[in-house]
Amino acid sequence: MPVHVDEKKWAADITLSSGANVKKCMKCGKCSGACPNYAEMDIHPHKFVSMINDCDVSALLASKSIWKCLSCFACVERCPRDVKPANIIEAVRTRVLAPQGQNRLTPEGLPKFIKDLGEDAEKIPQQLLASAFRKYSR
Amino acid sequence: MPIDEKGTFRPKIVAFCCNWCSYAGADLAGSSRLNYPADIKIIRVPCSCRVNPLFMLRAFQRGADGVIMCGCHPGDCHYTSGNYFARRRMTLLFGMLDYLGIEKGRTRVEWVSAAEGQKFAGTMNQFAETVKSLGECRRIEDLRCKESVG
Amino acid sequence: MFVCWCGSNIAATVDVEAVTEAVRTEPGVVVATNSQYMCSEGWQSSIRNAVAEHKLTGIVVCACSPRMHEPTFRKAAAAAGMNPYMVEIANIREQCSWIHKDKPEATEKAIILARAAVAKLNLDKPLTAGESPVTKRALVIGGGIAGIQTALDIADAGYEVDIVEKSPTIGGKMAMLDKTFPTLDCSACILTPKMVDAAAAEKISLYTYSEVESVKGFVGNFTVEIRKHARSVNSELCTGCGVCMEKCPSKKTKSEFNQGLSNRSAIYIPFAQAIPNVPVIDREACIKFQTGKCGVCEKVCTAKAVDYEQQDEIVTKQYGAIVAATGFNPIKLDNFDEFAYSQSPDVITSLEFERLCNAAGPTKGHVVRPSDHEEPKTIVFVQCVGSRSTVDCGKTYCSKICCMYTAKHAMLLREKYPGTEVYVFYIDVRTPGKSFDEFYRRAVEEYNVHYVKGMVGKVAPEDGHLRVQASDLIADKQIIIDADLVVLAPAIEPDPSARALGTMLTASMDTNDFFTEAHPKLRPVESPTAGIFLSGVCQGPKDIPDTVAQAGAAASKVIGLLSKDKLIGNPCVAECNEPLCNGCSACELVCPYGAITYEEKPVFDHGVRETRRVASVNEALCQGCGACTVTCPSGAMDLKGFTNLQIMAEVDAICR
Amino acid sequence: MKFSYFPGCTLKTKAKELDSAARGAAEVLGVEIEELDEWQCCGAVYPLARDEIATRLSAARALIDAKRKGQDLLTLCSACHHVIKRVNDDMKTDADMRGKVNNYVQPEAPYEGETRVVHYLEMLRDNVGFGEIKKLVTNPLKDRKIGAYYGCMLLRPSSVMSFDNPENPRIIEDFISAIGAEPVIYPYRNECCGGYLALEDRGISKDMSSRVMRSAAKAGADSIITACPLCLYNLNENGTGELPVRYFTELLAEALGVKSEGGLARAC
Repeated sequence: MPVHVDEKKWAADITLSSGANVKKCMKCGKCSGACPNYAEMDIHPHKFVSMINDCDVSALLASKSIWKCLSCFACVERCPRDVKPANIIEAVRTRVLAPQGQNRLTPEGLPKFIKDLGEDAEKIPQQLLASAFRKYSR
Repeated sequence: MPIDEKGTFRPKIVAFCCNWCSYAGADLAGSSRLNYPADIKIIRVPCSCRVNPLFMLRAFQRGADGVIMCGCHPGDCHYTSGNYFARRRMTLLFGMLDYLGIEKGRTRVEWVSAAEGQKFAGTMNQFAETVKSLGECRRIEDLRCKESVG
Repeated sequence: MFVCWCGSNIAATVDVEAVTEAVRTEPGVVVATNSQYMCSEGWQSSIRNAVAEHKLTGIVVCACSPRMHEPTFRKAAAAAGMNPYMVEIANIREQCSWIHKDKPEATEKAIILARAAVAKLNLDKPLTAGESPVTKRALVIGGGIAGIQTALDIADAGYEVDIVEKSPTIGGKMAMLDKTFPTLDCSACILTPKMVDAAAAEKISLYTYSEVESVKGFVGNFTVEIRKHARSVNSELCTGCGVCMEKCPSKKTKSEFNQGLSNRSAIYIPFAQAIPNVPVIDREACIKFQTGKCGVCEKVCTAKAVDYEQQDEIVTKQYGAIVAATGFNPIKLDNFDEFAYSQSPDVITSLEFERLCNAAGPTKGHVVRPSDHEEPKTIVFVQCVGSRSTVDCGKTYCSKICCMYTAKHAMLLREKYPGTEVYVFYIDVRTPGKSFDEFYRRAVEEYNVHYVKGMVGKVAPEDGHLRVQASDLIADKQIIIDADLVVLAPAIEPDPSARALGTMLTASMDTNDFFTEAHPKLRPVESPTAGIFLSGVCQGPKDIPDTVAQAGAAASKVIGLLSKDKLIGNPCVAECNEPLCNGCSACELVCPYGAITYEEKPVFDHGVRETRRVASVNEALCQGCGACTVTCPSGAMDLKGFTNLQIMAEVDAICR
Repeated sequence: MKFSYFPGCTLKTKAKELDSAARGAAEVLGVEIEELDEWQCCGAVYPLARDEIATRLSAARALIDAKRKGQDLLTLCSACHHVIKRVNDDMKTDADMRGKVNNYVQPEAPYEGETRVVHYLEMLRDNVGFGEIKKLVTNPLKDRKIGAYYGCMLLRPSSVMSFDNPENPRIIEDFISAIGAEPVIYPYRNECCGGYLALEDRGISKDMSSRVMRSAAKAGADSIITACPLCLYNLNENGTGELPVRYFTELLAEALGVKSEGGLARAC
């Protein structure tokens, strides 16, 4: 985790890469209302939008929500203002993963999960491995 | 080439605006304090269908660098159908002007409603930028007029 | 030449003195001066003096938009004894000083605009406006509370007025409501007397089950065709006894009036207090019309009023003024199925809820779940369904009435069923209006309604409940409620008939199909099209008090118009230069008003007098669009006030 | 009817039955399927970040190949469909992205999103027609109550996917009716199964998948069908185990009387 973060610049970068327009948010909270994984998150989808707007990036980078978002797009679909909270969460996650050695999932780490699954491991579809690496590593 | 003190090219742009929608849209741009270049001068006409292609030719003849016509949105013409006539006339005219070497970027038709001040200013900014990048238009300029005026 | 400062509005970015000096030497300019506020009474008198002193024949005013003060300056010119159409305005405020920051640049532009105006004025000719008579009868389109109130007020002033309503009865949406906020008085109790008054008023004629077919003409002189749909029941003979509805074997059609919560017969009166109290046959649902067999209603009708042969009838009438009062509908919720509206009968709209609450409704006012007719214990209200939304299926505006009626619904529920838990999920609670916020606070403080800030994200019908998932933004926690009934507050939108009507009336509309007013602040009940007035929600979302106020305002504007015997027309109309006209009829074909006809006329051309077929403009019909002028191949057609030469002079001045 | 076909990695390995049944059924339906020559993994995840170019390239290549053949591009796996359809939308609407991708791939002519991306279900609905399928069914799956599981990727975001009504879809239900079974509508059929977290955070996946399966079971379904290998895996491994989960193509093949072994052999 980077210690010194130029919050404004990061907020601008995240906004740009997410393609989301946080200014359009009217703070209705429907994204968080729709989120199927709300309970597991420390910072909820609507807050990602307002915190990016406030350039409050450090807290987002440290949040556990970025690992809990399912990318199911329920928030994107139901947002009445077309703000795209999931895109913002993803953009924050990519920032965290970007520096060397920040990968959440590594080929070396994989055996652990597979061992946990025991015999069932062979049922894992390629799609799961491919998507897990796309989501959690660079 | 008309160049101001700062050394930038200042195009001459004539805008024809219908009284009911786009002229009102221009007024709204004004009352919303939305900026667009002073190079654009608006002529008020009752309807876009009042704009005779000759007026546009006249403008280029007199040294205009760009001409834009604005009217009500299709279907919203105050006079029911005027903008449809205007649209067809301008399509033909612009084709001919292009043939004469007056680039497509110098002519434009845009539908702006009375509520679209933002769109009006945006369109004007864009258009002025395009015309500016195309530079001076002397293709059909009548130099005799120029000299007589001095 | 008069240049206005408009306080600092113009003078701050335009060097008014420089403009005055620059135009002083323009051809034809005799006097050039500037002042603080040209539109003020003091300066208008100084215009009068200048006209007299210098014997001016025309004036140019460099000021705000002609859309703002053209009438003011024309009046001043007329008062000074000048022809009022010898006034030209250079718009140096909206189109110059307000948009440019650089003073030299703005000043330069103002000078050019002033020169163009001078160039145009030099070619101006005195014009005389024609006069046209006023038909002293008004048409109100739409028979809801807006239309009824407008008609009553116009009739009260002594003018004839017709109401055209497309459904079988007048009354509109207000007739469906139970109680009204913030006083909780019964909607029917205050509406039905007005409906009765409208029916009884001598000056009011009702055309129910009728629609406007076409509109021709112009302010003071509209000709309107009204299509009276075939009721299949003779209104003259019908006694309204209702036996036909009782005996009708086709009883499976969803009642429009009850929002589909109950069924009605094929021959029906929408509700007990309907006006007129005459049934119509819904031919789609009628067995007789569909199969040819049945005819029960005809047999049981002792008054012999049922008439299967009845045809649509077209009535043509003349009007001086037309009022649009076409009202609204809640939007369809097909695209909001995250709230499961089409998946569970227990997810209803607020209008359906009104019917459930209403003592005359399908459940006699007993609030029960449509699925099992059980009393709901937990009720969830969801606000802003489709309002304030920028996605395709939503509406960008606030629907204005939902916050208040939801507070009302919540309060009524808690009062009638104290054992219920009532939740309202809101984005913002908007209560501007007299006694409105107090009303909402009562719902919270006295009635213990749970207001939760946060939009509902999903409603899942499961195990006979509706699992409502939302997040409380203030507590920052998730809320999951097993509700028995979910009430959605859909955005409201203009009735779909408004779009076609707008085209017929050439009345402009905004992107949401609300009618546009002539000025958002100063002329809120008039359409920019002369003679067309706006009443009620067709102009924008509003509640009953606002609607009634606007209805009255529209009526007073209509009365003002109808009280005139003659109207001064627009003199800027087309004109045919007869010697140039070649009789080709091109102008006749493009004229949207049918104002051009061809006549055999003596024409004097190059010393020869002969009879030719030439265009002739009816100045009363011509609206001055100028389509004919450009179409004319020989240049015979020109538009007074905007002649070819004038516009070219402006072009020349700008390009100089 | 001839389509270019993008099977995707999983269909070549763990989800062979999804693929083989689809091929077998297509034959009966008179649909010709032409697998793209050298397709690469779509990446399984659509890169939301607008500055990601590399991760869009394989989808772009598939699209360009289909354009070259002048065919619509048929997909089957939900994830592949999602990725390819969205990349195609980028190529259509995002000039900047279009420029960059074309710069990388260097096709003969710049690709501007011309290819139509069609999911197998859309093909059944729009090209073959459910009415036609009904006629071709030789073995109607009578007395089966089937819950459709849509998941996320086919439906959302609807502005791009335009697959069906995202909150109340009909297409798989209509499909179920066409093969003679009874569709069961349940509220969580378009909610996430938690697939992406199935490796890392299995607890969450268990909650999500169980909710979906319970919801279907409560509504009276006797089985669930899906188009997504990850959803299938996840519902099977992490669901409540109440209901069997199968691919929709398997049931289609069954209803059409297609022997799946033949298909399998060919696919291997």
